[in-house]
Amino acid sequence: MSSILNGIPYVFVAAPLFAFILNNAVPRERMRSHAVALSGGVAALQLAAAILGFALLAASGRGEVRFGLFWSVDAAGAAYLRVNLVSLFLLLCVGFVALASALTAAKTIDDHRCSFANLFMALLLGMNGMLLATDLFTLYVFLEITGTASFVLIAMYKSSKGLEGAFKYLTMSALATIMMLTGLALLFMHTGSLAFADLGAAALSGASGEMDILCYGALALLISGFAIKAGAAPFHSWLPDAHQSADTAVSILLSGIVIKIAGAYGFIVLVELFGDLYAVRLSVAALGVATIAFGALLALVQTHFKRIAAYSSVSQVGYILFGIAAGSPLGLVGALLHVFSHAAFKSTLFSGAAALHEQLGTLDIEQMGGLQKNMPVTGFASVTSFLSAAGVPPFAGFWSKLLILISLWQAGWIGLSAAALGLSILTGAYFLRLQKKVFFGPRNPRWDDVKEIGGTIRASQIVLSAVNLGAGLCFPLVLLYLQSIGLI
Amino acid sequence: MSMPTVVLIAGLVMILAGCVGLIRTHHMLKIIIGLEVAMKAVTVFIILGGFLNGRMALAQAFVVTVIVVEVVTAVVLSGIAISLYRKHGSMDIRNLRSLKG
Amino acid sequence: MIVAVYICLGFMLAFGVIAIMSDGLITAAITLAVTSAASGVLMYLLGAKWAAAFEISVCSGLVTVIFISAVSLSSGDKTKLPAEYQDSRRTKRLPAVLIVAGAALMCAAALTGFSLPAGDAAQTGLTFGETLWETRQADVWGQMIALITGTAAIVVFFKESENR
Amino acid sequence: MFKTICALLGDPVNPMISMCALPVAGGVLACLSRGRSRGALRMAVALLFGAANLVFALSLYLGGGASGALALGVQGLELRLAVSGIAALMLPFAGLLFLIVAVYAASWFHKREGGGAYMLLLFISLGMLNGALMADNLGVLLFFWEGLLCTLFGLLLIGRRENSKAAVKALALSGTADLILMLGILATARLAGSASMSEIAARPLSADGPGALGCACMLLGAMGKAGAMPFHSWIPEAASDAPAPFLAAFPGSLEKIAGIYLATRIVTDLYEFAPGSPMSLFVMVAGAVTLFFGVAMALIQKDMRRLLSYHAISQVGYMLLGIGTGLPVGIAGGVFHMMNNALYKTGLFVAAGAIEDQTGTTDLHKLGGLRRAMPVTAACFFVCALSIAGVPGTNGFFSKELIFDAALESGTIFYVAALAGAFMTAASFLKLGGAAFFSEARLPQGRRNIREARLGILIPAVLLAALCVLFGAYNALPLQTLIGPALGDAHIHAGWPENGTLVLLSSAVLLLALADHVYGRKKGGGALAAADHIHYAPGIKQAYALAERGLLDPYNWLMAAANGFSAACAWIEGGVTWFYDKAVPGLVTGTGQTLRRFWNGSVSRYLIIAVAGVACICLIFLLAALGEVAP
Repeated sequence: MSSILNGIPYVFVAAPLFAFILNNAVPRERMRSHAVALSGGVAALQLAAAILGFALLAASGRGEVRFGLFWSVDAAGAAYLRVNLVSLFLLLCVGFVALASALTAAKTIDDHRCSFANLFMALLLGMNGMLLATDLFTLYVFLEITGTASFVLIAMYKSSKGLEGAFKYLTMSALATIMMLTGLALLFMHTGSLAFADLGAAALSGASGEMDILCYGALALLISGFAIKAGAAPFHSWLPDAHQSADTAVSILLSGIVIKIAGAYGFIVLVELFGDLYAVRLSVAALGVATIAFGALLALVQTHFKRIAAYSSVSQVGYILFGIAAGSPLGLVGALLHVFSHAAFKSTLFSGAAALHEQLGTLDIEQMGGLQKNMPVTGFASVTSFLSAAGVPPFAGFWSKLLILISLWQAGWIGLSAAALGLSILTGAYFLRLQKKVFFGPRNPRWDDVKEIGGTIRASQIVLSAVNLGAGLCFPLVLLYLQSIGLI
Repeated sequence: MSMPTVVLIAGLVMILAGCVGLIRTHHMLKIIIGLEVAMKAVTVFIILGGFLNGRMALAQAFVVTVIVVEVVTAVVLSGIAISLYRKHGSMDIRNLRSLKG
Repeated sequence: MIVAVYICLGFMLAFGVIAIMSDGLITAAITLAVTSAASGVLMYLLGAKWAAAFEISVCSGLVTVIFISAVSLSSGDKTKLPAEYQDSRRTKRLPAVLIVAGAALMCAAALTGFSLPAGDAAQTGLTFGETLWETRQADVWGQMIALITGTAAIVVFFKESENR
Repeated sequence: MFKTICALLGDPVNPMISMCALPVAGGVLACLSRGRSRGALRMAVALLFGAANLVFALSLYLGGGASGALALGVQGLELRLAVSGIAALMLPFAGLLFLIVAVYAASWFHKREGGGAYMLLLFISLGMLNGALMADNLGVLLFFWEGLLCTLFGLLLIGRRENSKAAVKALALSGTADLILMLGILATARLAGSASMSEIAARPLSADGPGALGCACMLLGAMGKAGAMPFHSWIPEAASDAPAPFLAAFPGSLEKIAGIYLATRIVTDLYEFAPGSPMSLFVMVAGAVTLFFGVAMALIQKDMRRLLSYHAISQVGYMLLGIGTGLPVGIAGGVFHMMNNALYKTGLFVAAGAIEDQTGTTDLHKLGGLRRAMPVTAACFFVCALSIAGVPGTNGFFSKELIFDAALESGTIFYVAALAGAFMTAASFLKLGGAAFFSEARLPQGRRNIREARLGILIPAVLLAALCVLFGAYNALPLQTLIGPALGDAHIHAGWPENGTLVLLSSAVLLLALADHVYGRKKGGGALAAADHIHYAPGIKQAYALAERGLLDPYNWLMAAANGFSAACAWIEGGVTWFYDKAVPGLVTGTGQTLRRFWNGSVSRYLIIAVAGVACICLIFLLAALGEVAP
């Protein structure tokens, strides 16, 4: 058992890397038809490995598994990678969303299949690397890789809008890079190391107990950088542009997981390291409040299906930030579970967008209406995602939001938890508007002959709706588990 | 005022200059210039850190990695800019207003 | 040494500002290369010889090449920025802003008594090569992956044609 | 006899329950009667069930009352019925009147539509009335009371679904009265610690202090059922188009029985009702106002139904005046007057119904000279009219004298008001009798051929008139045999009144009314116009105009207030709706649109916003560094 557990982490790096090499070693003409299937296989492998690893690690009672890629981790001062329960859970989410994205990509991506597979693997490597890293600088490097792969994926078709979205994302990311590197440099100046083990609030305050003003600056800059990457308001400007313009399969990846790994995971690390500093948690909470409100308000007035979904992602990231800001294990669990439930319902929604785009050729919700009859599966899947997002029991979103609210309450932020609860009305409002305009109401006669989508997208929609509901129904088990380890 | 303090302040001023360049320019490629100017200051910061805490080797390792990443970013940025130029026939970022709201 | 450091710092700052304010793209590229070189020298003076070498070769070399090839790919022999960009006019207050900001920071530092140590900490531990290869393996893997991502990007942007 | 019935039915509560249930069964039978012989069937049902009810009631009365509880199987909830005293007297009286009215109604609906539902509701009303009379528990009483209201509403609605104004008015006014009664019952039960009337009667409550609210509310409830002001205004409205049997049954007798019964119980059993107390004054004022203004409105009516209906209101005033004195003689007079009124007012309504049945109108402008065409009806009418006018020797005279006696003892002003009422009553009946029976016929051509009314209508009329004569000629029967024992008062004076001065004054007033009538006839040119000189007298004319326009109607005030209130509610509700439907979504989407315009797609703006955000986060950290932000 132990040897299996020790072997599992290698999958997360080796599988995408091997797929990348295979993808480029085989002639493109031959590879073309298999590239997306290859990506899907890697995603499925990652999902399976993460589930297995999570179960084994939880059963073994070890906190983490250290490993190096073709280097020994035992030497003093040697760098190492590691997986723990948090990163395995997030690796699971990555695999899950990647699989959903690959299923959609099989239908939506015609040209550039090989490039898509290449960049997909690079993106997976970037995200996995972030989750495996044990050093802030390594985290930064893989963050940049994630970002670069995302830019290229968005711009892949070189359509005017795709390029524009990628350019905006890149420009904002450049700002984030400057912020984060400055912060890292200032931290490094103070501590002499950027390994998680050497960092922490205690390390910053030093012997005198007084913290250097530069360290405060460094933390502020790091938080700003991650906020840009996470699309937290008011740094979210790039997010809807980029997510709207990308291919839907890419949008699933970006909205479903990239913003959470690139942004929210950064916050998780920061709060874990520096959570003792009240200002860190406070600024994350402030970002959370602004993000939920701005995202929901802006989602309410959009007319493009994917843009609504993108703003909804902004809004939901706010809830994740809330959970992280609570700074308690329960808050972290809530945030992680919300990452999962959001990944599930946002993938569902974007699969719906892919279906609508394939069948209708447009995503302007003003032109839609009454499509429930034509596309019952899409409509039903969309309803499950809506219910999960609005936090209606027993869907998955309800439970994760509930845990987040409880953790906020426990952290003494009663006003914030009330705000989170109140703002979730807006979530319901914009999703209801979307449902009404797209699936209910009178049908535009233009769409009389529209048929339901088939193939992998339909399969992914059915599976994802089942996950939305099934995860919620299984949630009491999760609660029991949490109770058994003393979190609730 | 010690020399590292002066370097620090000059670096901060230079980062400010880079950000202003990033924000004020209307030319896509000049975004790269702004970014690069700021990044110069940041690499100097890292080296200054090594200089101050005695971990110069580590600082140099960081800088090398940063430079590699920077180059990749510059390549991608110029790739996007050139593709956009082929679309719009201009490098004006004011053309990039079709996605908004 | 301190004087040399200050001179390099001055060069760096001055050419950086010129690069930002210039209307000509080639001018900007060249002044950026000078900035880069100045910072490389500064690093060398601070004791970072390998980083300085990288800075001078890659940044002032490779980035300038990339930049200039981008310029030539986009506008052929037209190296002047078109008049409507007017970067020099739009950033004409930049030096004043920077001087004010620098002075303000100086005053703040002086008033709060903030000062970094004078430096010259005894360098400890491994050499650059040992550090990079024996304690930063993860970063090296990261560099590699970044480079293959960059390659994939180049394929997408410069090799594949537009199909849609 | 009661023993026999008890032996047949077992527990004493069973015959009492059957008195509630039997009428309902009869009503259902009458309602189900179909086909050509349905009129005869209804008549048979009316006779059979009316007689059965009367037998039960008589057996109860002769058996000296009864008491029994019907346990409903729920702890603390029992349906307790108890009959004694005044209730025991009222039951056979109501049964007798009901029998007459039911026969009349069956006859009236012989050739008309809608009889089934009417009979059903009439019978259910009897069941409810019996229940209300027998109830010992105040809650049970309230239940039957409300049941009576429901049947009243239903009766008013029959056949007039489009024009349900009178029904709604009745529902609103009686419902208000019943609500007040409910309040009073709650207060009373709370004060007494029991809702059982027999238990409260053992230790009557004080009508002062906290008891005043309960007493006043209960009395108002009783007055509302009896139709006193200010709960009266639905009666003239209903009189305009309700079927004649309804008028005979409800405003004429059944409601008065219920209302006066309850008022008597309150005054004699539930509360210590001292003469001269504020509560007494309150009831007397209500009675005086009702009798005076009721009859004043009756005086000017030109329609038989409306005229009689205003009298029905006015007569309640006498009863209340008598009961309100709190004196034994007054209470006895009030109860006696109620019984008399039930007889002659029902007789008058029956006679009016007979006239309407034959001529097709009740408009006095069109009637006249019916004395010859309908002699029996005319005779009955005159007997009843003499009674209501209080001509010496009639039953109405004797009850009024008792009330006058009590009123004079309580305050001269009440006596004067009562006398003025007597004057106007006499005057209006002189006018009515003269116009309908004596003047020459004015009916339109083709309807001149008037015949005597049907036997089914004549018999009730004759019976009622005969009872009036009996109660007048032999007043010891009602006073000493019936009312005295029922009220527990052995010293009621029967026979000719003792106080000769009062008799003289009353007679003088009647003569004055006759003189006024003769003067008015001469001046106005006809019996119909005999009261016009009062109607159009300066000063009074305007008051009447206001009253005719309904401006003095408390119901209209209530409705105006209710309309104002509902308008205010609608305004508030509209505001709330606007707030939720327009303002909040408008604000939210407006904010969204503003934000949307702000994020205008410009990269520079995006960067500036981000830098501003960085500044905000730095500010948080700066404050933290300065120690301004702490958990």
